[in-house]
Amino acid sequence: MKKKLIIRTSLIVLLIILGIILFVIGKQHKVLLDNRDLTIDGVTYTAEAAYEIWVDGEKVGRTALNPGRRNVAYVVGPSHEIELREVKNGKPTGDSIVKKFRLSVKQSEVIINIPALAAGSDSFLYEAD
Amino acid sequence: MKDKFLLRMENVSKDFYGNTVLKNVNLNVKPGEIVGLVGENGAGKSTLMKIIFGSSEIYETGGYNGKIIFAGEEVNFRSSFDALQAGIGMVHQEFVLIPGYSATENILLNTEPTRPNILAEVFDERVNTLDWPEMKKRAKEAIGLLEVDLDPDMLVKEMPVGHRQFTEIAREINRESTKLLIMDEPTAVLTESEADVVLKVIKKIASMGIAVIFISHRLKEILTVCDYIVVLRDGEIQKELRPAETNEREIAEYMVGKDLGEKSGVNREKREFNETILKIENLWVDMPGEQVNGISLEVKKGEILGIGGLTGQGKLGIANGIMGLYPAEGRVIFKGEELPLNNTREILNRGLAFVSEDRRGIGLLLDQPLNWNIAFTAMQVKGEYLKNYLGGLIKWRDDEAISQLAREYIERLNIKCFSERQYARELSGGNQQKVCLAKAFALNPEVLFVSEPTRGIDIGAKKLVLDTLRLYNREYGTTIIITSSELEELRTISDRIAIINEGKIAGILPPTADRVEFGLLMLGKMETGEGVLNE
Amino acid sequence: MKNQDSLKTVNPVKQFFINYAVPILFIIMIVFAAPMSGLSPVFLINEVMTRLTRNSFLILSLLIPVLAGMGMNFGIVMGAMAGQIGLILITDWQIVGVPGILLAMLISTPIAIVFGYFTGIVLNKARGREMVTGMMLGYFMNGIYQLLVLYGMGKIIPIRDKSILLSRGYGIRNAISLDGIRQSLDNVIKLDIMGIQIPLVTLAVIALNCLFIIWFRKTKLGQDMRTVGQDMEVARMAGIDVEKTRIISIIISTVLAAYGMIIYLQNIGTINTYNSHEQIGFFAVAALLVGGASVSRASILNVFIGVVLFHTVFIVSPRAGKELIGSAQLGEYFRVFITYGVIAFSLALYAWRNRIEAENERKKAMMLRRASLQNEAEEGGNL
Amino acid sequence: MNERLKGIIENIGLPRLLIASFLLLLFIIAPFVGVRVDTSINDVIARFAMNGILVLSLFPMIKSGCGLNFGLQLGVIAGLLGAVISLEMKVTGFAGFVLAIIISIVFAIIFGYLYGLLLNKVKGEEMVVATYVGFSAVSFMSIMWLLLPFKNPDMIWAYGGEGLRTTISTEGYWHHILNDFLSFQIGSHITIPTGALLFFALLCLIVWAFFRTKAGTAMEAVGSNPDYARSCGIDVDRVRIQSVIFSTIIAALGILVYQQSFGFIQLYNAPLMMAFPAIAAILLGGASVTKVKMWNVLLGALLFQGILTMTPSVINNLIKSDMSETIRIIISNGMIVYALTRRMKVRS
Repeated sequence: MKKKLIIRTSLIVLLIILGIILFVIGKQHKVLLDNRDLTIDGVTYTAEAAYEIWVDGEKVGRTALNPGRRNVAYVVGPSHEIELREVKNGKPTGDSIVKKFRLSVKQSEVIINIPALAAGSDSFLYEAD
Repeated sequence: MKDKFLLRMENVSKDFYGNTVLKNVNLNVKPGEIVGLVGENGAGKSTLMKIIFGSSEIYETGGYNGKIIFAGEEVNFRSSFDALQAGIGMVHQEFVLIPGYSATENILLNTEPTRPNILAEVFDERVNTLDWPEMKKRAKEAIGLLEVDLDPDMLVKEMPVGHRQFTEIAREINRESTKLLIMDEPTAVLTESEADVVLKVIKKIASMGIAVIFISHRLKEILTVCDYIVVLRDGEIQKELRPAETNEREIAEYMVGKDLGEKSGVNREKREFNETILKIENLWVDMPGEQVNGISLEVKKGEILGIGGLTGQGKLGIANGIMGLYPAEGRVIFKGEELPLNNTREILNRGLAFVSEDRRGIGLLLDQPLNWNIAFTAMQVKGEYLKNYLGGLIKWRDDEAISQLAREYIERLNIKCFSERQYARELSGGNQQKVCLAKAFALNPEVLFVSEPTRGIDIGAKKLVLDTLRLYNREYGTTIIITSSELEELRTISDRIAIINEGKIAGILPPTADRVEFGLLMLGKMETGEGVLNE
Repeated sequence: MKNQDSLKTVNPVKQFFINYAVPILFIIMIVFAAPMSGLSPVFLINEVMTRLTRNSFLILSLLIPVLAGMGMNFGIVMGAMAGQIGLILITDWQIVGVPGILLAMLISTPIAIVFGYFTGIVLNKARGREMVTGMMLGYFMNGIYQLLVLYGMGKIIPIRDKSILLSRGYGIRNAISLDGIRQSLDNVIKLDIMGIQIPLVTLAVIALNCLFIIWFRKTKLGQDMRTVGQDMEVARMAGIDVEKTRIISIIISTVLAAYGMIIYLQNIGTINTYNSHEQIGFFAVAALLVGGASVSRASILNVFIGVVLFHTVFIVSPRAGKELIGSAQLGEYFRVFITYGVIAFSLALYAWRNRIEAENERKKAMMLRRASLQNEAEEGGNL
Repeated sequence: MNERLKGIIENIGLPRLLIASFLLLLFIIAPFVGVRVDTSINDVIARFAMNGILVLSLFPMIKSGCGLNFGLQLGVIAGLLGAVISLEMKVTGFAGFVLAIIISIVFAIIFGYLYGLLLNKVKGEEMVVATYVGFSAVSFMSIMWLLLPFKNPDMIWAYGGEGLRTTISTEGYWHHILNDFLSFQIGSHITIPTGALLFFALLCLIVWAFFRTKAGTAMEAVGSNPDYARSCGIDVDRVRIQSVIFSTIIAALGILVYQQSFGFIQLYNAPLMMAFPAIAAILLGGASVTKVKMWNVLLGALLFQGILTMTPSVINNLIKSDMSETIRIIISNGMIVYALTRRMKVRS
């Protein structure tokens, strides 16, 4: 009898854990990609270059993201990879930056600032208001 | 210290709400013994069996007095499951089987062997899968023990009746714990050849060391198979007999009791009747539990004919069949004209009426007032107690006439009630019965069937009901056919008494005949019955 | 003698046509209407395949109560409600894809268990009229569901996603789109065989459910349910807890219906918050009956035959109606008529047949008894 | 004391008591939330007159033991046929209404007879079969409304469409023909629809009288105890068919009265769910699946319509949200579920 109780309780706990896992890996995040000027902690990053942006291996938007523009990507799950490929006059320059980032389940909508990312700042990602 | 008896009952008594049905019963059964139990209706057989089998009905009505020791331990079962656990099995008269299941499934019902399963750890043992090979094996074993020819894969609904009974027995045998098997009229629905096999099976079971309590109305069976015979009457054990030292006549004597000489209540008036009013030819009635198997009978105008017999033998089927309440076949000739069977309306129109044995179920509109109950049939069948308007287009109920009729009968039959507007449900059994009689009388019938008129009513009311019937018969010359389980009642009122056994007439006796003769007829001793009549 | 007719076994061909009157009728309809509709075979097969993956799981959830003798469980709408609650929540939480579907199932499970338990208790009280009570209970619970979703969500139950709320600030919108999980189960692995799309994973889930039912029938619990379904009194005398067994059968059915609803809606891609579940009961029951099932007997095969026949008629009838009479609206009404008509016809036929069969049984038993008694009498006479 | 209280509650029935007190409460708080009591009373009376006959139509079938008439829609369809045929013939005013009644009765007799035959064949499963017969009849008629060759331009779609309109106005034919008959005002906001109330009363009287005739007595006996009736030589099946026909006719008249008051004939899916409110009302009035009295009809119609009128106005004003529909669903269907789960005598 007691054994059954233990098995049942642990099964329920297991299911709850499964639920949490599903929550984390199935969570969809809206990622706004800003190629705009940004000032963080007194440092200003200015948008100068256009980039082709790849999130988790998929290209966002059909064309490159010009300075001053914004695009949107939807990602699912906690950890992701973003790649910027610089474009000049419609041609890739070959320069590319790859960056990994993590999102918590609370972050439904985040903004990634491209100039900050390109400049190597760690605070390129922040929550949208 | 091992008890040599498997079952010992010491001074077991039982009453239902002050009505004693069993008095100081002492019964001892050894392992492997076959005990025959006989008795009239109401002798207490079924109550005794219910006590042993732990029927919850007994527990709920206050239990019993006395001691029961089973397998060396005192027991007091609260439900049949307790009894089953302890090792008592029961084979019922009506089959407790699933018709759509095979013999195997029925034999192992709720005792199926299973294969363990991981999911059972989470949910319940019930999610274990059935172990079919094991089930088949066990079913075959049980059938093998009985040494009968029973296909374990055959569906019960496709089996002949006898095989269904074997299935029931096999199920009880299959329970390894079974030490005592109660068999309540296991042969009642079987033909003789099928019954013979069942008897063999019973002997076989006993030889395996299982004790059997065997109830049957067929004395021949009791005498062939039992080690000893217990006769119950009025809740008491009358006698324990050994088959070798007794005969059917003696058993019948103990069962019905000897006439005490004076024969006080018996109808001794000899009346002559010449004209035949009702001629029944080869009547078959399909009434569940009371089947009539080809009865021929003549009823004389003006007489009171009693119909007796044990429960389930078919005596109730005759009236129900003729009145069209259950499907009937055959010919019934009333005053020289054939009655259309299965057409209640027409039969009522011709002047026959019926007071049903099922007072509350068929006899009354429990939720309607008395005046309705009494006048309803007459209103519907004869168009009485109606006011016609618009040339008969509107038939308005004449409540005043109905109430007057009701008041008349309330007075004549001395029905105790506040007014004719009281609901039938609120009356006592005896008064309800009188309402039923009044309903029939209101039709002014030429032939009146009355079934079990005194069942479930107290002694004072019984006498009143019977007196009313007698009076009605004498006053109006109405032919009355009264069916009753109580022989004494029939003897006080009838001019002739027909005893029904296994759906046939076992014999017709005058009320003055010896009780034992009646007893023998009830137990199916047709030949001696006829013989006695000729003496 | 007139009674001897009843002794003869009924002509098996006739018996077959009586038993399968509904499916045969549907096959005839399809044979006539399909060519008339002018739909191409590939289109038709694709459509039927879609309906098959969409509906089968839901209909399978009806099987276990039939086993337990409780008839068609119109109460599966409550399972559907549970499924929808799960879907609404994951939509709000923005859990997408297969994890979203699984999470919706996980959330709907305890809700469905509670609903099923409640239904089981009510149906135990309404013994002998389970079907009509289950149906009315579905309507009743719809009120409770509205209370929860239309008034509770956004007020008592926090909903963050304003886009699924009504403009007044609480209560879920009439229609919410399931973009996050739309056909994500179907699309995990999708085969294309000669233009026919086959969503393998969904089919696998359905197959899993079938296996579950087959396995379940072989368990002790399944056997007990069968026993209860055949004869409650005998089951009780054998020591089976009849009430509990019946409740369990309804719980299983309700939980499966919740999953079925989720599978159904992920294929469709939008929830009609206040309508989707309403008709699920009718359509599922109708499809099962079209598949040749009856109130007391339903198999997995009936489910698939039913889905194919019922939905083929559904797909074909508006087009055929338009070709024939020039009215598409007519086909729409015809679908509804078919659904209700099939249920009415099957249930009536079943009740009627039961009465006739009982009467035949009685006559047969009487004849047998008579024959055996007469035989015995003759033998006795010969001795 | 406690026992007696329990007895009283048991007698009236807990749900009835709850709903009656709820209704009373609504009336009490109505003035405080700005709902006029007199207009509310006016609405309740109007709706009572409008719906009462549909509730009454359940009476004969419960009396004869056929149970709750879940197939009420058949009567409604007979009434709809009467209405549209009468309109098609362009007979206006009182004559038109009488014509509609006559045509409806003819259809109701035919439908009721067939429906009764069917119900006799499915004894024990009447309610579930009746529900779906009702549903399928409504959807079948939807097809018919499209196909039947009606010509009156007041009834068919003005342009492009096919068949009859979904709602047809009775304006110009027999709109408010009963409501306005002898109607009078009490105060400024209460109008008594005398004619409709009289018609309802007349039908109640006819039903009451019928159950005092030979045939009615037989019907009641069949409902009380079919075995008793059979043993008295009554053809139980025939009596049941009579009761079904009777119920169907009253339902047909009920929908006609409804239409003249409502002002529109609603076709297609409108009658689909009509059985449930009527059933809920009679149950609310104190009837059960097997027992009914005339006062159950009147009380039930009044209580149920009272709730329907009062909840939208009062509750909406009170909590500023429209919960009336949800409350209606819960009360009416809950009432039916409650009645279905009451234990009743087991009959063969």
